[in-house]
Formats: sequence, C-alpha cells, structure tokens
Amino acid sequence: MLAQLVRSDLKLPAELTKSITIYLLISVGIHGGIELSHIHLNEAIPSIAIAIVLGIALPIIAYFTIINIGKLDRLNAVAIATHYGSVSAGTFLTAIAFLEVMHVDYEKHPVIMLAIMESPAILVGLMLATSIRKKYALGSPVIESNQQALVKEAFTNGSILLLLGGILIGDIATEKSLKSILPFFDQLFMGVLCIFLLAMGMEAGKKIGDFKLAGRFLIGFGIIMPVLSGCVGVMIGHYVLGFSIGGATLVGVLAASASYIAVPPAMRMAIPEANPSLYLTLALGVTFPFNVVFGIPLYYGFACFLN
Amino acid sequence: MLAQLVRSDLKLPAELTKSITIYLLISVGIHGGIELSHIHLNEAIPSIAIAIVLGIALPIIAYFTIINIGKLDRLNAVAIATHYGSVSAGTFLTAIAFLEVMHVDYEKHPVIMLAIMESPAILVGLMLATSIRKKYALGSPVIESNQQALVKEAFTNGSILLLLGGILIGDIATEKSLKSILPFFDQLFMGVLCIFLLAMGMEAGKKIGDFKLAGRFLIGFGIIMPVLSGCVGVMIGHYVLGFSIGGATLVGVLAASASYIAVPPAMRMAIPEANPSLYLTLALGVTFPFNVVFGIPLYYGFACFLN
Amino acid sequence: MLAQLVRSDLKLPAELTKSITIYLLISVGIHGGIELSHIHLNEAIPSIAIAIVLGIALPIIAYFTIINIGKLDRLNAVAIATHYGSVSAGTFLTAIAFLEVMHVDYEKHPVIMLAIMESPAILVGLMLATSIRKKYALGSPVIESNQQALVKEAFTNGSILLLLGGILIGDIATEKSLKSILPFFDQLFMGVLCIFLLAMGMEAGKKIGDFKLAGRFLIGFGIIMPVLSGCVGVMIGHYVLGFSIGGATLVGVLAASASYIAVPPAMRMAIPEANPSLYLTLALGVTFPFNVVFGIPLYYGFACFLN
Amino acid sequence: MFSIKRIELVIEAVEKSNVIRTLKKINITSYTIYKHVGGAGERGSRDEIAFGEKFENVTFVIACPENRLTTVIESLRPILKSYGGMCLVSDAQWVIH
Amino acid sequence: MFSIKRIELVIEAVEKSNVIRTLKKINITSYTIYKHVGGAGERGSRDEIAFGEKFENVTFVIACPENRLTTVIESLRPILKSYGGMCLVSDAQWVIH
Amino acid sequence: MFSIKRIELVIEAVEKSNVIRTLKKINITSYTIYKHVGGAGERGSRDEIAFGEKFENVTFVIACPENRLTTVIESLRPILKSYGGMCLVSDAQWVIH
Ligand SMILES: Nc1ncnc2c1ncn2[C@@H]1O[C@H](COP(=O)(O)O)[C@@H](O)[C@H]1O
Ligand SMILES: Nc1ncnc2c1ncn2[C@@H]1O[C@H](COP(=O)(O)O)[C@@H](O)[C@H]1O
Ligand SMILES: Nc1ncnc2c1ncn2[C@@H]1O[C@H](COP(=O)(O)O)[C@@H](O)[C@H]1O
Ligand code: NA
Ligand code: NA
Ligand code: NA
Repeated sequence: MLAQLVRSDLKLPAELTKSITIYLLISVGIHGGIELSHIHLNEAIPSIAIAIVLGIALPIIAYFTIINIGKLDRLNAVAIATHYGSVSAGTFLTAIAFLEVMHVDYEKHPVIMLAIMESPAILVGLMLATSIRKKYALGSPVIESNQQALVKEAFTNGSILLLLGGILIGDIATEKSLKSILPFFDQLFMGVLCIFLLAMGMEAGKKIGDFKLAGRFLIGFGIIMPVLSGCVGVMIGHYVLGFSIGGATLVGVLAASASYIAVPPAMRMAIPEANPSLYLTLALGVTFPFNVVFGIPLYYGFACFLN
Repeated sequence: MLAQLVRSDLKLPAELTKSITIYLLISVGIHGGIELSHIHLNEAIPSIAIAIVLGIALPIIAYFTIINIGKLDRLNAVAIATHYGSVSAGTFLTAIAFLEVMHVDYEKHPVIMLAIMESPAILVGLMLATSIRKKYALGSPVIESNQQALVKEAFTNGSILLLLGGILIGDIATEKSLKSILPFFDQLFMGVLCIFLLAMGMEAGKKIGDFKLAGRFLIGFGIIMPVLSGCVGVMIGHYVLGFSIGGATLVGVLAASASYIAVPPAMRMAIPEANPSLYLTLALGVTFPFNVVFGIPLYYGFACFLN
Repeated sequence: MLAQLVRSDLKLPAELTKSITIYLLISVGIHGGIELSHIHLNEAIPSIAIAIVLGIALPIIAYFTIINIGKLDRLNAVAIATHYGSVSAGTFLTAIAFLEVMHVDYEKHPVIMLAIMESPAILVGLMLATSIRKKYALGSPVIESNQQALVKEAFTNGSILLLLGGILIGDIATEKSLKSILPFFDQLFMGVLCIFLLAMGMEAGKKIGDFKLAGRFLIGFGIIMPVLSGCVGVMIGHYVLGFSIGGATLVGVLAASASYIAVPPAMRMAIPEANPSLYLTLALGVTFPFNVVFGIPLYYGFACFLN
Repeated sequence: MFSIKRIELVIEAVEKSNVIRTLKKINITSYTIYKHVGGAGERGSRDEIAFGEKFENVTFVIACPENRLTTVIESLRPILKSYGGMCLVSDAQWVIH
Repeated sequence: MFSIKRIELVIEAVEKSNVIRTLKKINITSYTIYKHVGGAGERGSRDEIAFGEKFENVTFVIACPENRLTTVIESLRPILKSYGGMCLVSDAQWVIH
Repeated sequence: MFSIKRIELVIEAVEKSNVIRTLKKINITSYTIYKHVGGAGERGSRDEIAFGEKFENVTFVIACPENRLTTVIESLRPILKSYGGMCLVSDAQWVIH
C-alpha cells in the first residue's frame, strides 16, 4: 500500500508540508526550552562543544570514506559528505516520538545540538570544495557573491531560527502564559508529526526511482555511514555527555541523520559541478527512511546495551 | 449573507482546502478503523459487495434516465451519470457531523464503502463512453495512453489511499499510541469540518451563476436523482445490511451523493466531448448543497420511518 | 535575534498566513457571538454608532494633520489618513491576548465594532480624493468601473464577512453543538495567534528597510497618531460607552490601529497617484509594531488610570 | 498556422478584474493569465507579501488578429497609464487545431 | 546565439502528463512548465477551483530547432484537437552558454 | 510603440537573488519574475518538491533596449555556465504608456 501511495497522484500541498515543518520546529523548541529553563547555562557547554566537533568531523570522515572506497569524483564526494555532517530535523522528531511512545525519558540538550549542528558542516563543505579546486587547478564556476550569501545563510537559515525562537519562548515564558499556547504546541504535536511522516515518506518514495542512478556503492554508503556515526554518537552521548538512554539515543540520531532541507540548496550553490540527484537521493531516499525504520530502534537498542 | 459571501472577494486559499480535505479523510478513516478493529473481516463483505453493486448500477440507471427523459446527447449523459455512481466525501462527512450532533449511533462499515465506491462508477463511465462511440461510429478523440492512466488512477486516487491509510492506522494502532494522536484527529474534527463546509459552500455558490447553462431538466435531475437513490440506499442499508438508523442514513447518503473531486477530472480526460460546466454545476452547484441542506435530514427521516 | 529573523531567508508560506488570519477572524467572531447572544440588540446600538463616527472622523483628522504639519502632497495624505480610520484585526487580536494573559475581563461589543470599522474610512478616503481632484483640477486617472468595485468591496470584503459569520455562529448555535467545535476554535486560539504574530513581525521587519523613504515626519506621525487616537478611544470607551477597563482598552486599540489588509489595495485602486511604499511602511512597519509593543500596554494603563 | 499578435501585459493584481472587464467590452474573451508574478520597475518592486497578495503582478497573454491589435492596445492604455505595468507585442504563429 | 523556434502551449492541466509522454516519444526532453495558469477561451474560463485544480491550465514552453518544429506540432495536434488549448510559435535566439 | 529585446531567462531558483544582484550591477532594475516554474533539461527534471522548493526554476523576463542586450547577456552568461538554464532572446514592441 505504501508503494501505491508513492505511485499515486496524491501529493500533499507543498505549503502544507512547509507549515507543518515550521510548527514542528517551534514546538520541539518550546518543549526543549521549558526543560532547559531549569538548567544552568554552563551545563549546556559540553553538548554545544560536542555538536560543533561532530559537525566538523563527520563530513571530513565521510569525504575520505567516499574518496577512498568509492570511485566518485572529489566534488561530488564533498557535496554528499556535507549532508552527513549536518542533521535532519525530521529524523530527530521521529526519534522523539519513538521515545515518547516507548515512555523513555530524555535530556533536552540535544534540541540545542540540533540547532547548532545545522551550520558547521556547510562551512566544512565549502572549505573542502575550495581547497580541492585549488589543488587540482579546477576553475571555480562559483560566483563570488554566492559564497558570501552561503556563509551567511549557513548560520541564519529558517530551521535554526525557528528552533532557537521556540527554545527562547519555552525558556522565558511564564507558566501561566505557556498554559494558553500548549494545547496548540503540545497536544497536537504527535498528530501533526503523523502527517509530516506521511509527507516525508511519499517524498522519499519518489526518490526510489533514482536508485539506479546512485549505484550500489553509494546506497551502501547511505546505510553504513549512519549506522557507524549513529553508534559513535550514542557512545559520545553515554560516555562523554553522561546522558541517559533517551539522551544518548538522540545524540546517536543527530550524528546518524543526513540533512535534506538546509544542505541540498547550499551544496547546489556552492558546488554546481556536483550532481544534485546523487545527494538528494542519498539523503532523502536512502538515509532518511533507513534511519526512521531501522536506525532509530538500533541506536536505542545500542544505548540500552551500554547502560 | 451567504449570498454576500459568495459574491465577495473572499477566497479560502486552495492549499488550505486541500489540506483540510486530507485531514478529514484521514480522520474519518482512523475513526472507522478504530471501530472496525473490533469486527471480523467476514462481517464487512456484504457492505463491500453492496458498495460495488451501487457503484455499477447507479451510473447505468442515471444514464438511461437522462437519455430517455432529458434530451441530452449521449456522451454528456454518460459524463453526468458517472458522477452519481461515485460518492462525495464532503457530503458523507457532513452526514456524520449531523448524526453526531443528533447523538445518533452509526455502523462504521459505510466508511469502507466510501473508499470503495470512488472507483467502480468511473470504469462504468469509461465503458459506456467506449460502447457509445463504437455504436454511433464516433471517432474517439481520447488518446490511448490517457485511457490506461485513467483506469489506474480510478483505483489509486488520493482520497481512496488517505481513507484506507486512516482505516489501517485506526485498525492496527495500539490504544496507547492512538491516545497521543487523537487530540489532533479527533477533537479538532468538527471545527475543521466547519471550515470545510464554508469553503464548499462558497465553491458551490460560485456555480449558481452557471444554472441557466444547465437548463431546467438537468437541475431537476440533480435534485430528484439523489432523492430517489438516497431512499433506495436507506432501504438497502436497513433491509439488506441490517444497519441501525444511523448506518442506514449513511448508506443513503453514499447512494445519493455525487462526486465532485475524483470524477470530474476523470470525465474530462475520458470524455473530452462532454461539457465540464454541466457536470461540475450539477455535482457541486446543485446536488451537493441539496444533499447538505435537505437530503441528509430527509434520508435520516426516512431511516427513522423504516425502523 | 528578531533582526536575524527578518534578514533571514525564512518566510512563512503566504497561504499559511492567510489561513491563520481566516481562522483567527472566525474564532474571535465566535467568541464575540457567544457572549452577545445574552445581550439585547438595542444595547449594541451605541457601540455601532461610535464605530461609524470613529471611522469617519479619524481619517479626516489624520488628513488635516498630515497636510498642515507635514509637507506631503494631498493625495498621498489622503491615502495614508484612510489607513488610520480603518482597523487592524491583528492588533485587536493581540490586545485580546494581552487582556487574557492579564486576566482582565472585557465587553464583547468591540468585536462588532471591529467588523464595522473596516468600511467607513475607505468611503471617506474615496470622497476626499475625489474632492481634491476636483478642487485642484487634477485629471482623475481612476477608471470608473474601479470606483464602483471599490465601494462594493468596502462593505463585503473577506474580513468583515468572516467576522460577522463567526458572530452569527456563536450567536445562534446551541451550546451542545458549540461544544464540538470549541476545541478547534477556542483551545488553539492563543497558539495560532503566536504564529500569526511571528509572521506579522517578520513582514513588519521587512518594511524597516523602507524607513528612510518615509522620512522623519511620517514616522513620527505613525507613532503619535495612534497614541492620540488610542487615548481618545479609551476615553470614549470609558465615558461614552461605559465599558470596563478591558472594553475601554479595546476601543482604544480600534481607534489607534491602522489597517494593513483591507485598505492598502483599496487605496492602490482608488488613488494610483499615491506611493504605496509610504502607506504600507507606515501601517505595517511603524504603527503595527508600535501598537503591539508599546501601544496596547499604554492604552490599558490609561484605561486603568481612568477607572 | 496563421499569423497573430501576441500581447503580453504585466500589471498589478488589483487591476486583474478591471482588465478582464475592459477586454470583454471590446469582445476579447480569450486570454491566458499568470498569477503571483513578481517584478520590479519604476514603481518599486512587487512581490507577494503575506498580508497583501494584491501587491503582486499578474500577466495576461492575449493572442489576437493583427487587425484588432490597435483596439486592444488603446483600451488597455488608460490602465497602464494609471497603474503602470509593461505591455509587449510580438509576432507569433497560431497553430490551428 | 542561434535561431530556434519557441513553442508556447497552453493546455488543460489534466493533459500535463500526456503532453510530457508525447514529447518524450519524439525525443523532446527539454521544456519549461508553468502551473496554475488561468485562462478563458472557447471552452469557457479555466481557473483554480478549490476542489478541482485539474481544471486549470498549464503552459509548456519548448525551445526547439527549426527542423524539428513540424514533428513537435504534429504530435501535439491530436491533444489540442481533443482538449482545446492554445499553441503559439515564434522566433527566438538561444543564448549559448 | 518602440522596438526592444525580450530576454527570457529560465534558471534554478537558488540563483534568483544572484541574478537580481547581477542585473543591478549593470543598472537593470526592471524585470518580471515567475516563480515555481517546473522544467526538464540536460540537468534532469526540476520541480517543486515538498522539502526543497529551491530545486525549482524561476523565469526572468527582461525587456531591454537593443543596445544594452550584449551587456545583459554577457553578465548573465557566467551564471548560465555554472548552473545551467535557458536564455532566449526575441524581438518585441514596447507599448508606451
Ligand atoms: N523593462 C521591463 N522588463 C520586464 N518587466 C518590466 C519592465 N518594466 C516593468 N516591468 C514589469 O512591470 C511591472 C510594473 O512596472 P512599473 O510600472 O515600471 O513599476 C514591474 O513590476 C515589472 O514586473
Ligand atoms: N486567443 C487567445 N489568447 C490567449 N490565450 C488563449 C487564447 N485562446 C485560448 N487561450 C488559452 O487556451 C485555453 C483553452 O482555450 P479554449 O480551448 O479556446 O477554451 C484558454 O483557457 C486560454 O488560457
Ligand atoms: N529546449 C528547452 N526548451 C524549454 N526549456 C528548456 C530547454 N532547455 C532547458 N530548458 C529549461 O531550463 C532548465 C535548465 O535546463 P538544463 O540546464 O538544460 O537542465 C530546465 O529545467 C528547463 O526549464
Ligand atoms: Na549527521
Ligand atoms: Na452516489
Ligand atoms: Na484606527
């Protein structure tokens, strides 16, 4: 039936999925903010540091993996690698829903990490691409003004602002005023998430036709990369940050997930030589559904095992 | 004031009405699915059979009525008749709201019938059109590939999939996980339906200007056809399926309602010789408002009378 | 951070903000209607009269202020003045949210006034423009059919109909049927309003870049005009209509707010000679944010002071 | 195929129904409309703003026989004069079906 | 720059995938599509209605070499015949990049 | 009416602000923009996907005097080179208002 859905004419209106994404980001921000208001800022510093380190290290590791094992050209490799250093809010939200259905508590720091991890990978990708073009004496087709626009956008894109805005609201609002907005931002959350996953699933399904294009190596990469980085993420969550099972699972999900909203257009602008079908197929058609169906339970299982 | 509304500049955004339709279909599916999870599959077979029989018989009856009494050409007659064999989810939803406001219980099988009755009439319409073209030696202007696309779409169009998807969720989800999504899919239902009816009313009202185009006979047909098939539907619901007052009313509504979402574009593709203004005006401008204002209470009254 | 938001790429889908506006207008109408169903029609007459008087007097006063103190040409002055005679539903809704967070009760008559005050100012603006063109022998570039369309629309535009529709529903619906729609129209109100204010804030912020264009005098006008008319409004609410603190505050807000939905396109059609950047910047970029941040608490404080 | 004139009129959205009325008066009832069109010109930039979709442009494309061109243009000119916009005319071939 | 023919096809939205299939058959895989296009013509007015977006138009713009023009037009003609629409052809220069 | 050149540029939506900046540099501040444009070409098909509206096309229509044509085209060419797209130039008459 899922296959039917994909092949069918049904298409959720684009504005609906955008609206839902906005709602979910604000909601998860508010939830995070409410909890974080009980926490001292100092306590958040380790999570923030880890988020930055992951955002820098993951795309570099991914890049060298693709170059050494696969036989992709370097610029396509950078474009793909960058996606794995950033995060997917959709995957993160699904993980939260998963934990809540399982009645597992989790720390709220990963919500901040989600906001932070959107940006660093994009900068790393930009720098890698520049240095490759220099080293291999490729002429850069990238218009200069684009590069500046990109750096700015990497830090101020919509998702980040909505998340931080939500956190701020949750953090500073009084309990009384929260009460009046929570029916909207709290009670509806899971239902809206349902529709979001339906939309995502359909979008991901439409990418399946492009699988042949990606080739066996890349599809393998799109599955093994998240498994490895997910497990490393869980270990960091458990040993370095000292999180509970739920929190460690979320750090794993952050590490494992690949961005499909913020990074693709950034890479399209920064590396026009790369083929967008490759990275879109991988992030949206392979890694996202893999994480939702197999990855999240796996990272959760691993987190349980460590405890 | 309603007239004002129609003539005014006010237009609900198209994406909003689409989003609302998606929400309503999933919601009604989930409700149906929850109830049906207590029911054995075998018990649903009679309803399914009746749905198919109605979907085949109604357009044929409607076709011969139009041909014999009115003086419409045959292809326009087929196009119009097909609409009356299919169903209108909007009318069905309004009927459910009506029963709930009246505190009348109803069986959930009609929800499955709603999903099933979308398709058969379209096939019947296709076959009627083909045989008419053969019999009267009309050249068919329909491009072949369109015909195949049409048959496929008749069975996998969005409404069907959303309804069945909702039924599946309601059927298999555990009570615990339902609890978290019900605030969205349950509590908001009636409020959203309100907005939906507002949008429908405005759309229907805009069709009123086209009434002259349809002519007296067709307008009469658009009112008498649903009354007759609605009463037959109620009788089938009562005597054949053994439903309560609520359930019989819903079967009546299914029989009486004319599709205005799935069938019009199908007929536009299948019978380009027919005039879309005629069938759109009838389904959306005559039969839909008639059913909502007079039909539903009538079928309900008739169902009470039979009990 | 707010500045970031504005400069960022983030844009709420236009259809979302339209949908939200529709929801808010119906909701506030229903709330008003429920309360008004306990009231005799006669009691509403003074509020209605005051609404009309304000709608006529304010744009005239504003016009002469601009002409005499500022050095704007007359047609631009009329176009701007008209905005201040009409009302901003967004500001009104924020004021209601403000009163509710402060646990201040308020009369429901201002909801009717909100619906009424949309129109008169537009007519006054039209008449002023016509008489100026005659007096100064300017050729009118306005196509005649436009003028008729405008007058019609001034009384049947979407906001008015949605508000009145909501009031009607709230007024005539039984308690039982209201119960089923209130979770949607009541519980979600404040949360949706949050998103609305976010969208408005971003839209307003984008206008800030146009400030230089408006010049110092107009920006001053955009702040002092609402303060003065707001205080007059509060006094009328308190002394003439005998409202409580909450009700008087709302009358103040009605007087102080400048329309940014209905009036701008009307003025574009009626006075093509005027510069839309001027009135859009003033209404959306100066007066709206001023009222939301400083105005509402000010008028509330003044209402408290009068009691 | 036969020759026609292709008129491309970009105008503010508030004027849409006015243009349709004007065309009807001179018996032009065939046209194509593009909505939500952005643009920039002498009167500043025009784009969908969340609370003012009427500050966008719409584009009319009208294919008309050469001998009707002047009538169409002359009846559209007052609207262009008052509200600005762009009106281009070019040659095209109409594919007969 | 070199000369090409610019084909502008306005057709009912239900026919969109049919047009794409037809173009593919004659090896035309480059085109631009405008959706949600309104219009009026012999078959009445077409515009987005809330419950029937398939009763709008879509516009295809196809830039093709002069020698392919007849093939393209002949394969589109049956669709135009059955479902109506407008097809304009004009001359343009393609900017080589 | 006087003669102008009508430039029609179809380009990826990510490049929209870049094109506007480029046009501004050469003092072109009048243009019309169509958003949410689909298409297919050498770089595959481009269409609105729910989570990536930036993978659509936008179309710029620019009416410019003949003597400015080369400047405009030369400044747009690098963008076309890097990101693909289509740029057509045709003759049109500008209706003076
Ligand atoms: N030279 C031009 N090329 C393309 N579009 C133009 C041009 N001049 C004006 N327009 C369009 O016409 C609208 C109104 O122009 P204006 O009246 O000059 O502000 C603009 O928003 C553009 O969409
Ligand atoms: N003369 C024309 N000029 C511009 N567009 C046209 C013209 N004739 C037809 N159209 C377009 O083609 C569609 C179908 O036309 P028709 O088949 O004549 O109803 C209309 O909805 C218009 O969008
Ligand atoms: N021959 C053509 N006719 C019409 N549009 C084209 C053509 N070639 C390219 N395009 C448009 O330009 C975009 C980019 O083309 P490309 O760079 O070839 O992928 C496509 O998505 C189409 O919208
Ligand atoms: Na990651
Ligand atoms: Na039926
Ligand atoms: Na006011």
